[in-house]
Amino acid sequence: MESVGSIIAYVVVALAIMIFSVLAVTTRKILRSATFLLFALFATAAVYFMLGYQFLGGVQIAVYAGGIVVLFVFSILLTSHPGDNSSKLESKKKTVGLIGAVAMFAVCAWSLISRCSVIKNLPDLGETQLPTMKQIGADLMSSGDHGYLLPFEAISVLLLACIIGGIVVARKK
Amino acid sequence: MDFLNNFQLNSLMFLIPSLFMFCCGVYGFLTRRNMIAMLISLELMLNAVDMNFVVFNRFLCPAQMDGMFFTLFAIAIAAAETAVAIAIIINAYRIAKDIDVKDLTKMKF
Amino acid sequence: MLSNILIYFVIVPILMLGGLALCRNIKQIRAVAVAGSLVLIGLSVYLLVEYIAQRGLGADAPMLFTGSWTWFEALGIHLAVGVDGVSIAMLVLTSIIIFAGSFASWKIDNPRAFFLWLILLSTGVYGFFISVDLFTMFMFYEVALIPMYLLIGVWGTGRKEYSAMKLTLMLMGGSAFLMLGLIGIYYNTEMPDGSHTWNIIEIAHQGHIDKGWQYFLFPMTFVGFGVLGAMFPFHTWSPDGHACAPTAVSMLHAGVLMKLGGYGCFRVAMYLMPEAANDLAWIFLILTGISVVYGAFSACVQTDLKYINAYSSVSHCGLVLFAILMINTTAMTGAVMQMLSHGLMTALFFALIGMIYGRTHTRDIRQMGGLMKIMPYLAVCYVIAGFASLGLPGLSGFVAEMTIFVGSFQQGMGEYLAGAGSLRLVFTIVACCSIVITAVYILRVVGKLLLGPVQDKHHLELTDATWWERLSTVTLIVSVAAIGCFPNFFTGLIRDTFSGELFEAVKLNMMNIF
Amino acid sequence: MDYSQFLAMKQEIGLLIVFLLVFLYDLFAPRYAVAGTDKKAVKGISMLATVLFAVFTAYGFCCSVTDNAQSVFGGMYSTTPVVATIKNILNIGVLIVLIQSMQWNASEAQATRRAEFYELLFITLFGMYLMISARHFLLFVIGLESASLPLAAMVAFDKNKYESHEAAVKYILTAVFSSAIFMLGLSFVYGLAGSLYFDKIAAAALQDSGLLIVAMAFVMAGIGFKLSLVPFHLWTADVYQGAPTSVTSYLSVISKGATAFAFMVVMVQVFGQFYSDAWEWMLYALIIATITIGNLFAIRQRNMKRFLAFSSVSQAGYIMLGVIGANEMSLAAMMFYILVYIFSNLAAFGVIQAIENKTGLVGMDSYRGLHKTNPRLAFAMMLAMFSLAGIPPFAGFFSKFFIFTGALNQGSVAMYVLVLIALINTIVSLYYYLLVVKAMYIAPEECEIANFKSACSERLALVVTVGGIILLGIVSVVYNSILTMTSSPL
Amino acid sequence: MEATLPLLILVLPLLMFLFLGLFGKFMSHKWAGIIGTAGMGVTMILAYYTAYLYFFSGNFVEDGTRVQYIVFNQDWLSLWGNLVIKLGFLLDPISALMLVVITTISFMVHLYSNGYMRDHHGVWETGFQRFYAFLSLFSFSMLGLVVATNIFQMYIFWELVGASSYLLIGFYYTKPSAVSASKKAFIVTRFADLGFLIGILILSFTTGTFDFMSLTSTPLAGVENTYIVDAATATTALETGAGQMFLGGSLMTWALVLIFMGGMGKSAMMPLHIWLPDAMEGPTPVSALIHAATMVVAGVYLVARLFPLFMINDDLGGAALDIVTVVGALTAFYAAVVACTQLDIKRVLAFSTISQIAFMMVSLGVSRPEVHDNLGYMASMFHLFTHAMFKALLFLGAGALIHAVGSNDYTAMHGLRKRMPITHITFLVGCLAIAGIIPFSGFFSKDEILTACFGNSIIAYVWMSMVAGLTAFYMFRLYYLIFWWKEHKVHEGHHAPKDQPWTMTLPLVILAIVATFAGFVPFGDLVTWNGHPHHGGINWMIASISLCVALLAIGLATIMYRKENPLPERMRHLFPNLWTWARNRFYFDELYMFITHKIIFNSICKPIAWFDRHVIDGTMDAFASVTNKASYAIRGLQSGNVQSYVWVYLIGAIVLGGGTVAVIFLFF
Repeated sequence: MESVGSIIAYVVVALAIMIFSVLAVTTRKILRSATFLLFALFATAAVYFMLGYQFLGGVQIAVYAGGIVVLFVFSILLTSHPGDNSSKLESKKKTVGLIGAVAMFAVCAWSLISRCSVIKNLPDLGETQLPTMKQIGADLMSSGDHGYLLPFEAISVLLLACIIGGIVVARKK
Repeated sequence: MDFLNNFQLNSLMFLIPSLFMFCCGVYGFLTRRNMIAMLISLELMLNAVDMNFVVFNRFLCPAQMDGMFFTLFAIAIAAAETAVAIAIIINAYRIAKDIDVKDLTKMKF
Repeated sequence: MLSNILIYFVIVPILMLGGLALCRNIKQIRAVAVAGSLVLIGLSVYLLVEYIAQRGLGADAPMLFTGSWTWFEALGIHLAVGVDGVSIAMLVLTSIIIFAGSFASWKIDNPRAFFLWLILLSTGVYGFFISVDLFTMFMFYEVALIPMYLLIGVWGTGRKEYSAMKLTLMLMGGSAFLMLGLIGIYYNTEMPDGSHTWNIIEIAHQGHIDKGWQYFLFPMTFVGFGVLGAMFPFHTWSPDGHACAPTAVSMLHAGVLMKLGGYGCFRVAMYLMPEAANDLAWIFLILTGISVVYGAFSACVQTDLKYINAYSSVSHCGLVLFAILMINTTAMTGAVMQMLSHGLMTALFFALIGMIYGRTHTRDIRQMGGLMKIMPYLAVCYVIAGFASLGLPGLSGFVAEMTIFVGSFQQGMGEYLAGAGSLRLVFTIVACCSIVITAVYILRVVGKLLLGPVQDKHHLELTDATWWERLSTVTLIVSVAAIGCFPNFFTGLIRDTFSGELFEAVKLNMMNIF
Repeated sequence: MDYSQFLAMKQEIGLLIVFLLVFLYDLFAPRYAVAGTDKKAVKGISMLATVLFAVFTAYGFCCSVTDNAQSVFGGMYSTTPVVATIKNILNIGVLIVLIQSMQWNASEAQATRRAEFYELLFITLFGMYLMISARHFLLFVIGLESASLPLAAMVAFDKNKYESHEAAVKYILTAVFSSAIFMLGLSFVYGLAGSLYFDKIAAAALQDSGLLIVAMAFVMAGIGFKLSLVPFHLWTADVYQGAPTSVTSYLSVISKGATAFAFMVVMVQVFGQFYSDAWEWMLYALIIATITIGNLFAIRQRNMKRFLAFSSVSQAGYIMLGVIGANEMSLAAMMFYILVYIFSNLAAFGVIQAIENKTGLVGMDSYRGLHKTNPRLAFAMMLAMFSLAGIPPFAGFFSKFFIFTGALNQGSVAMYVLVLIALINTIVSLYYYLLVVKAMYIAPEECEIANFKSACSERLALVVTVGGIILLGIVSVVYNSILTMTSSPL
Repeated sequence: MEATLPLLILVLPLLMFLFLGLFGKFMSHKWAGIIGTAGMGVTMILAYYTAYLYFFSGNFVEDGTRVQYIVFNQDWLSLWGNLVIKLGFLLDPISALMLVVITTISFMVHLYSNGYMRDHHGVWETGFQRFYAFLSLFSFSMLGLVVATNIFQMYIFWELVGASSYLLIGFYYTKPSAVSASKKAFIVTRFADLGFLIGILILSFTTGTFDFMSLTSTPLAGVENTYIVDAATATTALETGAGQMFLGGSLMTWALVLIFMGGMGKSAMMPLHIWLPDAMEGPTPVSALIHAATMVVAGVYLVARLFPLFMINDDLGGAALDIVTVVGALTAFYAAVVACTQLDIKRVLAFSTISQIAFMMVSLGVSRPEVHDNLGYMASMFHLFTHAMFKALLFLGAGALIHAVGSNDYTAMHGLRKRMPITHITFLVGCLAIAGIIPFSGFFSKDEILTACFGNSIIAYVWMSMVAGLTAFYMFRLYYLIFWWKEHKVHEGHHAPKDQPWTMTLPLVILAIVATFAGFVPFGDLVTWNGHPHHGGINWMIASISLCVALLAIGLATIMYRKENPLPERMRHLFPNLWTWARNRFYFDELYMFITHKIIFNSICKPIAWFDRHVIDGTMDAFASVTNKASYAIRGLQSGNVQSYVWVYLIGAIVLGGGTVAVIFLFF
């Protein structure tokens, strides 16, 4: 049994995710699209909070909403003039896209539903078992089992590479 | 209110919206002609995946935090990807003065 | 390793390749080619003598001069060599044809590259004949095939690109089946210690292949080699390929390379899988029987000299495979004799055609005539080659054909009277008919090309053979006549293989099935 | 926290040191010593990177000889003799690529991003190392992304060429899409198994279900993308064509080789247990499609780079035959195949690059009559084609033969059918490889490429690759030592 | 007997062939002729000596029987089990006879050719050396054939004579008619040889031997070096073989009939005779040697060689011998009728040859032990001998005429009896001999043949007598047309025909003498089927009847052809169709032309060649073009649009996953 509040919260979040996703890919104004993406990302962050991963929710908002979407907006402003509408889609293209998306959805959803072991109720956990900041920090620096020191180091290299790559590509000369 | 009384959050309730989000991303990627819009669709897809990991982690195996950490790193990767992609797209825009993916079909067959 | 004489059949050509790379002018290139081929002839003759001597001293192993050196240990791949009479006959044949071929291409363009490829080809051929390891055998087989592409493509005439491509692809198509078959054989051999082996001798002696697998592997290997043996309906590379190839290549290809097919069919397909060979022989008997008459009939209406000869090769090589499928000592001996005979004779033919073409610049028999008057030497050689082809006694063709016919007939009639079906008998008689058809097309060519009035007045100014051409043809004619006059020497050499211990084991299997 | 565990990652650390040295040189050396077109600048950074990498390669060999299998970071990272060997094989390839690219890097267009080329290249290689050694999917994903994101930047390196940018866009978009699909599959796997450690997933004793298979399919698609397995290959041709040739050759051999190995590890260690052999059947279908469609496309190509792209698609199918065999012998055969493929393909790319650097021509028609003007280049190209086509006595024949032998080890009829299809496809591939030979040797026209003297580095690379093509197969030591390595567990 | 002497007989011509063939062009024509002729002369002397030793030394008679004696027998090629092809030298009555005949005629021809092979000014024909080389080759092959110890040796030399015949017919190789004639001769005989070969194969299968002595089972013992025959084995083999049936006939009958087919080809029996008239395109001495005296009787010789087998077959109820008779009888009549209408002098002689050989065949065919102890066999050999002499004479005479006149057509001759007296006389002798006028040799041999026929059946006798009459008629028709009638005017610048130089007339004279007196040779003592002397004189009743027939025919010919008169013309209008058909040789050539060109070439070869190029080759090309088409068809996959790439990717992944799930869930 869930509290009514959580039910409402769930419904709102789920609807938000779906609606903003649809809007993000269907709106003809590119800047709006970025905005709807932002909302969808917020909704996702809400899910994280709902499930008790506050740190993750924070990261989601900070990196995605604060970083990536801003990047999008900048680049949109750089490459298109405000008020530009993308032209209407050809129906053929729409159909093709729909076929792909629906097929994907059908196959995955069917396999998810048919697989009962994946469908589980929310396990009731004590506060202690949810990841705390401290624990997350410790795990990130741990080199043992379920320690993430190596990926942490590795991704730094990746980010460095992406910085170099981005600079090389974007450099004028 | 029986329905409400018996209502329990289960994993599917989160998986389906996330899947829906993923498929929206797919649709967008397949149909949008603006490359940045395509990137936006990709972000939706990646985000859906992240959500999947978190949901699975929380519902199925809360003991370890593999999923959460994966999501953490995936967000970083997504950021890096976006950065590089946007750099490349802007670069292409500088050359082609256009951002329509349809025009990038010089090489084919 | 170097103490084994057989290795030198590969080493000498490789040294020749090195020598060619160092050559500065055409004279040196010729010198290398001639010296190398002389060394090879010497080696083959020495091997022949030594082999006979060892047999005379009572060596009764199925193969002599055997040697085996591990190559890829984990896969059981060895560089294993060994020869019996058949291989020696083939080695001698190869040496003679390479010798003659070198002289026939005395004036070729870009001689260094030409001889490089030619020698690479012969390396493959030699390697194939000395190997008793399926892997090395297959490797050398393919080494021998690919130079054909460039040799035809670069130095050929006519639709050379098309023909070269077709030839290469079809032959490689055959070898695709072959590769599958060979790997299959490897995995289905079962040595006493449970391991697999590639070694032919070991497989034939101990590693009995499961019968069910034989039914799959036998057709694979037989067709694989059969493509090179110009088996109907996989022969169509032959007319086009031969027609476009330069002289020495036609010689080597028809003379030696097509023999790889026959040799492989018997050494791998028949030898290692006698049961399947026995049960499935009928399919291939029909195909090869068709080849024999089909090639001959097709040759009757061709107007291009090389096409005539190519179809005639289809017919003759069909007879080789046909005889192999008879599964008896005589017919199989005949098959090897036919390989020798056809190799020499057809090389002679192609050499002559090349020489005639080099003078008249046409191969269309309708545009030539009366060459006997203009170039009597070449014409006479052509007639001799023709007689050899139509099986005139005293030349090699007769010996081979008669051995085959007697062997096949004995087998066929025996089976028929024993109530085991008349297929072999009927097809033997069909094959016999080829001697008439062969006479028809050979005499047609001789009549149109050499005899009668001179067709083209320009031809009157042409000259007869030069010394190197004479040397080339004389070598071949002497060999053809030698086989034709003293056949027992050669059949004796070959027969060992088919009546030796190895073949007895095979035949034993066969009798059980019968 | 046990930082000593990093010491197990000798090769990664070594590579990072090389990277850092180059990076620091780039940062702190005077500008004229890195950028510009004067000799010193040109030589400095290229020589530094190449020599350092050569030293590192040698060091890698020393490691692999002495080191035992080790698993560190809670089983997230593992190194074994086999893994060290494949890394060494890749190092050799990269070294050749570096030597080949020196001439291109000396060009004016490269003046301002010479060092970045090396830096990005080393990082992608680092990513591949991680992919190969990863025993946890997070690390694997990071490796995969490190191996592909910087590559996108490298594809776009050719500033002046429109194709380069088009290729980069296509590459980055499909790569990100692919990684999304890949991670979706991973999320399902995670949902089913509850862990991302390879061994734990394998030990999870999962029930058979559609979800698992769909997840497997997505994972395969994600890795297959990098391998350019059909139908995940469509980016290949465009990217290969558009990218600078050095990058193309790097993509076609190193990236492919590393991914193939990683793919094998994932399939055998993670999915090998599920559904007994469902993954084999899926791979079976992919192999047939890959070989056949790659070949069919390759037939029609007139651009050498695009042609080699499709050829490499088809080659990927052959490499996968080593995976599907799923035994020691086919593992060894696969590694040998990768090695030989590196040499053969790099020989071809070496010739293409030499000609492109000199004349800018990459069309097959420009190669007509090449043997008259540049006989050595033509010869090297021909050997490369023969080796790729699997013609003895060149190395390609041996690798093909071994990979077929390995695949048939199971002895099932399905395998025979698969190998037969592959063999029939070798005929088609022979056809188009011979087309190149035909253009160079048989076509009667005058060649539009005049005789020229290629740069020292290019010649060195060609000598090495041609030597490899000739010797790798015949000298059985190579294969035998690889086999010795693979007889130890992964 | 030493092996050297017989070996020399074989080797000498072979050496001559190699010598003249390889070095001929380095020597003058004259010396080539002299060397060739001398070589043949030596061979002839050796052959005579051998024959003398065989017949008269007494060493080869055991208990009143002439033995078969193997001088040497060398393994040549080992085949199946005991089947070994040997090359050897078998001396027995018929081979000794043949040695004499062949060397004699060959020597005469060698001698004669010295004159014949140059024109009126004494200029030698081109290729004169080659001509002698080929003659030597032929002599070698023919000698090898007759002394064969086994059937395969016979087959080997059989092929060789065919080849040398081919070379000699085509001697004037620039003449298209000669080329096609030689080709025809070779191919027709080759076709017959196919039968021969299969016959040999069957025979060797049933009996397990090639050897004549084993086959004919004449056990002889006591003579040194004699081949000891295991008669029991051979007979058993024969009987088992004879009992096995194949397609309605016993194997043995099949074997013998097929072997006889080979003989039919060589001996130009109908319907395989068509090559012989055309073979007259060769130089006339060649016709005399090969196509009259020696090679064409090889078929008869073959049947004679295997005669005991034929007899056994006959005993067992096989039809082989009857087939020989019927074929011979039909051919004899056919050829005689055709000979009556031909214009070309050599063709008349050619048909006459066919007819005469058919006589020998019939003679063998009717020969039975119960009829005068196989008189037919002896008669056949006798006729072979006499025919060789007088037919060679006729041909050489014809050659002299042709050489003098420059044409084969006797309408160009007429009235030559005064201008060429020697030729006239010798030719007349030949005509009388062939017509069977006492005391010329033909009379005796033909009489014995008719006696043999009479003993067998009255029909055969009447039939053959009729043919004998026809023979006399057409020969004298020829004789009158050439030597009588009104002489043609000699045109300006042409030489008047006259007798030829001694090299040509000497052989004529010698042969005329032989042809006259050969009938008195005590043949019955020398050549019989079993080696026992044959005793029996002339059957005067039959002899006188046949003499009458011959004289009547000659009389008729005299009436019709002695002078130019309308009688022949009237006769011709009496039987217009018969005449036309006979003149056109009953359209056999046209029939063969139809079969070879229309059926074999146009209906078999060309369709096969078309099939090969279009269907088989087309299929192979189709693989290539289908691949190319497929390649073209799927190029849309690579549309260049990244979204379509991704779509394919996506669908690929979904199908891979979903498809596998579907397959597993549906089928497992």
